[in-house]
Amino acid sequence: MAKRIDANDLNVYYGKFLAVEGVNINIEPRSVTAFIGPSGCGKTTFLRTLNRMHEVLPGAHVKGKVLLDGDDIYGPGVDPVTVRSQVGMVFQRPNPFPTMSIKENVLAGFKLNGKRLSKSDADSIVEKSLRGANLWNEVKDRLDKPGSGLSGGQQQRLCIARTIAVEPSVILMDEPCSALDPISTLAVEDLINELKNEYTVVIVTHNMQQAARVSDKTAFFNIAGTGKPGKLIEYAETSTIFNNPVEQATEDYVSGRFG
Amino acid sequence: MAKRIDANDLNVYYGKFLAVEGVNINIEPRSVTAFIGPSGCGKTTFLRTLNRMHEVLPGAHVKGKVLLDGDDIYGPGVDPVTVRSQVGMVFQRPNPFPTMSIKENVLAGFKLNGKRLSKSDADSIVEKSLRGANLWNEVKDRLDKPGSGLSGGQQQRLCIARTIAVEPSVILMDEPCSALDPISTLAVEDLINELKNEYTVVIVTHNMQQAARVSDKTAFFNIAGTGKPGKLIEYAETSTIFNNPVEQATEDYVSGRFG
Amino acid sequence: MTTQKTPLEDSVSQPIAATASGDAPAGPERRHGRSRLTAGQLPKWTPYAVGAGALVLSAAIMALIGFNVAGWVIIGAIAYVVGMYVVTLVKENRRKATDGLWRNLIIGAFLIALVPLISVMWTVIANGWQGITQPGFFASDMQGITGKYDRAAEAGTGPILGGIAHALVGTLLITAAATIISVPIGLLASIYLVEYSNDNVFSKVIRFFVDVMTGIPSIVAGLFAAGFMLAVFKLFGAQPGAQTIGLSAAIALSVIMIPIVVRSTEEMLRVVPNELREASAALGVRKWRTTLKVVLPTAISGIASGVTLAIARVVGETAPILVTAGFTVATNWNLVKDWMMALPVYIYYQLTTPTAPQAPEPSMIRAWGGALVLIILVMLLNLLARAVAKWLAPKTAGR
Amino acid sequence: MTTVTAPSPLTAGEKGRAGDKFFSGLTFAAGALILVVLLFVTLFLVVNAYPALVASPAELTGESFFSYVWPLVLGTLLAAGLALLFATPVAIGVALFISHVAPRKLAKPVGYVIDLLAAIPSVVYGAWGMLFLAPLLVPIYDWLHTYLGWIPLFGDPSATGRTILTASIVLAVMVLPIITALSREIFVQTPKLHEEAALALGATRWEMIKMAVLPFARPGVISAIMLGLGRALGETMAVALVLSSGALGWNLLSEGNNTIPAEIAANFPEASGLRYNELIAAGLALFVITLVVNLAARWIVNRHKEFSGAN
Amino acid sequence: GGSNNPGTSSSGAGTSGSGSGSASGSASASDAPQVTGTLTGSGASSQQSAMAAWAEGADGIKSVQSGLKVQYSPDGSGAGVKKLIAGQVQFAGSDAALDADEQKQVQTFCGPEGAMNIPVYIAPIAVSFKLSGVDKLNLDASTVAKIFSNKITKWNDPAIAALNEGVTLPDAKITPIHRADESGTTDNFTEYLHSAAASDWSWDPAKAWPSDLAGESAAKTSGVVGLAAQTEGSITYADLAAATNLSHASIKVGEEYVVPTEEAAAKIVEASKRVESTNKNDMAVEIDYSNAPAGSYPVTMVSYQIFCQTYKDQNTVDMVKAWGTFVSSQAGQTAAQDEVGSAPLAASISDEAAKAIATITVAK
Ligand SMILES: Nc1ncnc2c1ncn2[C@@H]1O[C@H](COP(=O)(O)OP(=O)(O)OP(=O)(O)O)[C@@H](O)[C@H]1O
Ligand SMILES: Nc1ncnc2c1ncn2[C@@H]1O[C@H](COP(=O)(O)OP(=O)(O)OP(=O)(O)O)[C@@H](O)[C@H]1O
Ligand SMILES: [Mg+2]
Ligand SMILES: [Mg+2]
Ligand SMILES: O=P([O-])([O-])[O-]
Repeated sequence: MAKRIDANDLNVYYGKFLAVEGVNINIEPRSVTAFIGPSGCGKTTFLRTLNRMHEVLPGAHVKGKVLLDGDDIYGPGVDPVTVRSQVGMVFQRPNPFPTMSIKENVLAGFKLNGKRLSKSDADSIVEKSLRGANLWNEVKDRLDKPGSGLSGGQQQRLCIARTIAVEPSVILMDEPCSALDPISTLAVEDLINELKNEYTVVIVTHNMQQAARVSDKTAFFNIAGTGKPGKLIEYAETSTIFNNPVEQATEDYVSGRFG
Repeated sequence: MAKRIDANDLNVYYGKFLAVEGVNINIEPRSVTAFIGPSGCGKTTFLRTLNRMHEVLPGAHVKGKVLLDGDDIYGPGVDPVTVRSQVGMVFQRPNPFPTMSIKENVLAGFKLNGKRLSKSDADSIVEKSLRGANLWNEVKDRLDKPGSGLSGGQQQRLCIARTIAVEPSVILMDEPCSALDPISTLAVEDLINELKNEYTVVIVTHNMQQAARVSDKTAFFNIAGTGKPGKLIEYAETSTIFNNPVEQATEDYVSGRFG
Repeated sequence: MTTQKTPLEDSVSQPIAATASGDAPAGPERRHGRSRLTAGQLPKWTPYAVGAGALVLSAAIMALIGFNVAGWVIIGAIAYVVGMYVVTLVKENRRKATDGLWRNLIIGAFLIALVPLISVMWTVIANGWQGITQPGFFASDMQGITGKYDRAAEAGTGPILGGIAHALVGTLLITAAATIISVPIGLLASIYLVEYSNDNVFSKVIRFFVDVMTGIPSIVAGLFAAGFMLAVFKLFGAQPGAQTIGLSAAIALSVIMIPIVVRSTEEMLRVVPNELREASAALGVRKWRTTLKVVLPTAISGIASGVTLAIARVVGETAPILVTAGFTVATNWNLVKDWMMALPVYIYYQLTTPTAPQAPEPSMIRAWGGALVLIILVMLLNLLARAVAKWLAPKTAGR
Repeated sequence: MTTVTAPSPLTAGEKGRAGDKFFSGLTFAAGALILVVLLFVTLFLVVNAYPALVASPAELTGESFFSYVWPLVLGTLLAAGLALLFATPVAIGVALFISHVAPRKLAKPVGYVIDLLAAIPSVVYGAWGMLFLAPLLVPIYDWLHTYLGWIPLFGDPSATGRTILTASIVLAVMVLPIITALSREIFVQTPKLHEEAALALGATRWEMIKMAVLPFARPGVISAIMLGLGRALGETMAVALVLSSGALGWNLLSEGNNTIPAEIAANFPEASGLRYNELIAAGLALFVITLVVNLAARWIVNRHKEFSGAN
Repeated sequence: GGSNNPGTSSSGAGTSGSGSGSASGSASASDAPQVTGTLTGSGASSQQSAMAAWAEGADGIKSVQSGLKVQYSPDGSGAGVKKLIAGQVQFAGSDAALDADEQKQVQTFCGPEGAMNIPVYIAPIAVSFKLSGVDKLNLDASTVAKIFSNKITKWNDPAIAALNEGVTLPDAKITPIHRADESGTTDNFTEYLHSAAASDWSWDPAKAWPSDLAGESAAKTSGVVGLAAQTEGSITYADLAAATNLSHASIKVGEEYVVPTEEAAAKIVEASKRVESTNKNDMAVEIDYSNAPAGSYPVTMVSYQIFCQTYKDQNTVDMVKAWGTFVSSQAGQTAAQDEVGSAPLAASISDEAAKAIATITVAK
């Protein structure tokens, strides 16, 4: 199920503004990769290019290639929808559908695509996904209540549940735990560890410890200054990045006081 | 400038749903208080009652008293606007005004006072606030660009800058660093330390280390189970909470694996 | 997002909001001394005092220039608004004064809007009630009704005969047909503008011309539709005159409706947050499904409002229907054959060419009765639209 | 780009894509259809107006088509302009009242009540205007003339009250619900997040509206006003019934002035030959005005373009 | 059920008969063969009330031709003529006879002989006023012209007073009210002023009120009548039958003042000359205002129905004949008089109309 991702010389633009420049990276299947770096360096931007969410914004576009198991997702004739159904994403800001109940939110990936589910299948998917996101116990009694009536952390976990419910090959997570308490964080990290057995997982995090705990490889992004594009500075085994990075910038960043 | 806050027997409702029950807490002026607790336990809810933001939601109301330097902010005839201009707030989700430029965002609250600002005054306030939120360097060249074109962490810092620009007596921060990288987090923590000299600061955080680092006192909230109200379990010096808490629940929580 | 956004309940010590705010009950034991939070605040009775003062002042002014109630109330209201502003400005501060001023102006705007509403409604109900309570008013058309009966009715020697059945049937059919034509076109076009066009030149052209289209006078729309249908019918070799049918009227009305639907829907779609589209896209949902299942439901309340507005607009049109669907006294259920009557046409002709010129009263009664029915019809539609919107709309709650 | 030998699995899902293509094609077709309709309307207007545009002055109502139509053009703009002037502030006030000021329990019924105004057919507005409003306004016009007569707008008052001012008031009442309903829907959609942001800064309700609601709603409100303008420009029956039409004049209190739709509606039934073409040409003139007014409005709007509030 | 229509219901011949007292429907009073079908007309709104009587009334066409359905759209004379020319209707109602141009255009549909104008509706146009304390007023053409051209502005003007000895006229402003829409009424009224008071009325007669004459106006007959009734000191011109709640001026003819009545109106039409026409059966009349016979009322409008000389098929011919003959017959005219108060055609004109209509045939 898991697929590998390779980005070759990827430049990412917002209109004319070059936000991320020249990224080359190979992400192995069945692995967890963490993106770290200072705020505004382009982690989210780059992450969003991996499932073609970037181009949703007006004027946003990329140059270069992103290969999913060797197929260029920006190749001619490629349907972004096909890409996105294989590469799922959890956003930095939780965004449950306000028109839907908690249950419908979890099933959104099926329901919106018009797939029919038997009630028992639906129930089991809902339970499995919500358990996976460590939310089941908190919401099992109010599955029919609107998803927007949840606390910030609960909403974030709901979005995680929604994404894993459709079982994509690759899961991108943009700071999935930033709104979570340690217990939920732990649960999500466990989940990531589990997902790794079947999926390719990419996560953006500001939490070095988390990166150190969950990821196999770590990519450090940095930005030279305001208005400059973000760049991939170093990409290596997580232990290398945290213990003996090649670049000075990496060392400076990871040895700063931890968040 | 700083003011003390006392909550007496505070119950907080969403319509009929009792979300937080029986909180008694005394927050000293010129101190930093951290609220910790699992997701969904009512930290945000309680925090929002301290500047009457809670009642903005339909059906939401409180019972009990919150005293700001001895005056009940829920007393008869009290204008919430007066309360809010004394008790500032940074939200869990960054919310810069999308139609305003970065500069206008920073000045948004300040301008409410209606004092005419000379351009140089305005500039110095913008710079001071943005520096305080560790955002100045990243945005100084694009102060006239929209605030919504910033990265998640940048937006969050923009909101912090906007709040401190008003110089309220009390500053409430709901997970201000959750979207920030370690460097910015550090800057915000430094800022909190500085603010403490003049203001009363209350912060919600999931990061135990952060709570330990910046706060003088810590309040631990917990929830007995789904549908039950959140409660203030223990409130004491931060060192006490982290080293020898009275309650078992507190001990369990703070000794869990850290986020 | 809520369907009907509730007001933010931060009361500014004004009676209207105080009733609704979720204030905690006043603590029984007030602290000695006034709270600093309420320091410098105007006492609760201020609005009443200023109001009384304003009315007295207004009475004095009216005494000078001749008393009349409307003038007294209007000048009193202005004096109250100004008075409250000045008092708050002097006793509290400029911000509160401005806030109060705008609040009063906004409430004032509402009250001003009520005046014509009540007046028109009063006129219609007072005149129309007798009409709709005539026996057989809804069940009969105008076949066989001539001036003789109206003269008798006006002389008090007979009942008021005739009714609106034919016009009601016509209006319902024509409006339904126009709605069926315009709503899908309008919705789809606005979806194109917001979701698919990427603001290309073509979309700019559409948007611009849709605006222009809103200004086409209804009579021109009618003449156009009549000419267009004539050409179409000629093309198929039909008898000239065969194009005078309900469907032609529906097409004329569509020309008026479409721009309203497009414009209102476009605005409503535009305010749907992008994060919802992104959330759906990230789940691998196709754009058309995202549009239909996420974007539209989120905007449905506004869309329903726009569609209702469009229907309300065309359901009251006279000229375009007359020149396209003809004029008849008999009930016709067939949209594609024979002339068809519509309520506004009926009302217009009953008003302007009474069945009995010497005894216009029964015609007036029928006309106002028809007007009342038309209004009730649109209100029912409005309720229906709201129900549909509520049914499809976001479940409320939350931040 | 790549020289793929085997087809990429990513391009395989053509089937699923058909739905998208179909739907986007459908929306495009709808947009194109609107343009086609408008093209037909334009064609209809031009073809039917042409004879009047090229006719010798002797055959026309006025000395030339231009001299016939320009007073009507100004009259139309005057009536619509006044109507918008009256309606817009009230309408936005009412919309704000419903969305942000009225107690929650009141908001819905109030919105419904205001929608009632939209439910009233234009014939009825016309009848109301001529039978009820016009006589009511006579003393007020007298008063205006007595005290403000030095302003040229308030000249000799009419004995019947059927003046351009009355017509504008009726038009204002008619466009009010349009602007109100759409603005209200937009106001209601203002993100809570931004409203709360403003309130948390210590904004009063009005300041919150100014800071968060109005900027967010600005484009939508402008659209609503444009729709109202379209209605005011194109309204036929109400003006035809209310206005005692006549030559163009600045005196708002006396009979006189006319609008193009009313002129067409009043004279179309008896028009034959060139007169008919002349009326259609007047319709074309209105079309052109609408075009110009919209161009101007867009130009003004775009000049002040700010950051979009939607996202 | 629940229908309160007096005549036939839409289901056909059955009569629910709640209000109708006279014999109708199946009782075919005519010896003419029965025709069935729908006849479509369009045109002058002035005829609409009479049309209701002819098409729907108990004494209307249904009483002689129960299978003939006639529908009439009061679009206005111009629109009606246009539709006839375009072949969209089978007959037109018009306040003005076809002019030479229109006669030519109508030949496309009606065949080379064109169409015939048959007078069917004669209406006195009353000069009506609202002046409290005054209900009788004598006026002559020149005074009327001066009033409507804003030369006389007060009710107690010497010119009016001179014609009304013994009447106390108030010192009140006169508010003349004219038709805002183009209309046959205005056409006839201005025609009268133009020919009877040429020196005081310089404008050419037209359907539209002179554009340089300022004044209050309202749409449609009911509009001017309603506005006049609302406005003290007003004066207007309108179809006598519709000018309710107003007083009517007597108009000077020769040396006497004639009260507007149906009979007086019929009289002048009878005395009028025919207009030259390319169709030999055309009965368009031109009222001669200057030589109005004594006791006739000159301000009179004649409204026509316009029929083709030939139609494509026999059934249409039969329908048109049945209809046209009935409407112009004494029976039809009396029905309209009963219902609307229009002036019945003189018997001689009826007869002539019957002959003209009898010549209608199928196109070869
Ligand atoms: N919609 C946009 N339009 C223009 N510029 C943008 C947009 N979104 C982000 N940017 C800019 O692109 C750069 C990278 O932003 P990005 O959101 O990828 O940062 P990030 O690494 O995710 O930061 P954070 O950790 O704060 O989320 C920043 O300079 C940001 O201001
Ligand atoms: N608008 C709302 N309506 C109803 N219930 C709500 C609403 N917002 C929050 N709740 C409920 O109130 C409880 C407390 O929520 P709150 O947001 O205060 O949690 P929290 O401690 O801030 O959690 P987190 O750390 O995840 O932000 C939760 O059970 C939540 O589901
Ligand atoms: Mg980011
Ligand atoms: Mg929270
Ligand atoms: O019959 P009119 O043409 O005067 O309406």
